[in-house]
Amino acid sequence: MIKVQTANFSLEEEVKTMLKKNDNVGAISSFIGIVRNKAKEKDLISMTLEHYPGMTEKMLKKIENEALSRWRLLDSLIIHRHGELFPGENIVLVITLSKHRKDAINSCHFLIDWLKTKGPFWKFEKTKNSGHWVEALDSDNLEEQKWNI
Amino acid sequence: MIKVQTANFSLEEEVKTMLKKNDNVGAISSFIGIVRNKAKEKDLISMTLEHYPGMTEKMLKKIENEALSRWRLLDSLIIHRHGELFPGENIVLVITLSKHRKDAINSCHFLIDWLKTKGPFWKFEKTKNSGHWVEALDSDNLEEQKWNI
Amino acid sequence: MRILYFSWIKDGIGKSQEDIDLTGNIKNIADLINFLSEINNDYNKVFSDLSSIRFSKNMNLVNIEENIKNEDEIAFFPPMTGG
Amino acid sequence: MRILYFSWIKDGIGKSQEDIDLTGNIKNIADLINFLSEINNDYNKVFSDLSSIRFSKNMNLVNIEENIKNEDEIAFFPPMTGG
Repeated sequence: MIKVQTANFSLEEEVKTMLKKNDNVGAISSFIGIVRNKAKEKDLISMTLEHYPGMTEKMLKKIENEALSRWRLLDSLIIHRHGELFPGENIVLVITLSKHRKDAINSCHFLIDWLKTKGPFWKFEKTKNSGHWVEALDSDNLEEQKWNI
Repeated sequence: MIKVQTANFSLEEEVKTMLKKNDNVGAISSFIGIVRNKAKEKDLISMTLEHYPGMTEKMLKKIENEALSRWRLLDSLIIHRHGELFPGENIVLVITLSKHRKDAINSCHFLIDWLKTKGPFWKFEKTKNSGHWVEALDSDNLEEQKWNI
Repeated sequence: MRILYFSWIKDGIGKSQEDIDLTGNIKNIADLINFLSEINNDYNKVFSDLSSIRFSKNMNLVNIEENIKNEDEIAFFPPMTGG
Repeated sequence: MRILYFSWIKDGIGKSQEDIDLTGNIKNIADLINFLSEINNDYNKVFSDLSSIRFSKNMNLVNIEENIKNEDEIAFFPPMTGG
């Protein structure tokens, strides 16, 4: 399942919901991305995530299907927030459920690497006296390329 | 931090506690291992985890330190339960916190691979008419060897 | 044709979307960029370094030679950075 | 010397631990295994296939040539399988 929303999420609630729907789960991997309180050594006031409504959902669905086809997963979830977020707030949640640990761990890693470079989001960091759009990192591209999408 | 205990754990509670202690967290990776309801196609009644008190804590502490030296982590937690556990019950929890996602994800993966082959635990699976000790898997050894410990 | 702009491209042009009527000589994304670049100096500046701009047609990433029609939705944005 | 047994080794021998006094000719783990194997048929059976047995001395994994003293705690167990 994928959700693109402004609201916060609860890891425990989402895990509970997924466990109710799925039988014989042996492994749960999760990843949470959080707004840090520094942006390039400066105190961050907020981070605003802009996205492309419609395309975001389409691309997240596509990559979730890719994960489901590559690994033996019982279930998966991607929640990505948008809007203005403050330091310490959750940005993104990925959860994968499988029988065996390898499938859950690798697919979770794959999904988060992919989101970094292919999720149609752009981040504006507001600091005390200025603001700037976050540039994509080459290192993120290298991470993502190892999955051979 | 490491904990070896019979009691259950709460992912959300542990994450909250770790977030309170740590500043500027950008990434949280977690893994939960759960008792499945089948053992070699038979219905599982329970899985009893035996361990070597003292050695378990010592080895878990050692590998946690190894993870902290290999990756830039803000915090880490390993909780491993022992005793008789029933299908659907939690067995193990690994949580890693870092600024950047790569450190949290890779160290979490490392810790769970290591626990599979080097955690001094032995599992007894009880099924309807019998019981057996779970054999270590060669595939788990291969997974663990890639970390070059 | 509906055109969408995101991130610093939106800021540079000063709008997040606009509708234009495709003229016959705009066949692909490259043609569209040339057309937009001539509107004024803001557009010209935004499209001066194409290495940092990505394009989509109807919500699919495409390259600069992609053919376009008046019914398509085109978007311009920097490299994505979610997660 | 305190000796601990785990998993099917414990089941096979019928106890989880025992104390023995090391005699002078037991210098290492291999000697200890030979000594234990002669106690009775249960021990003999357990120690018949050493490829599936691991050893620790004072809670550190060691190999079969490891020297041992009367003060050491030795444990025998199958390959570990946590997580």
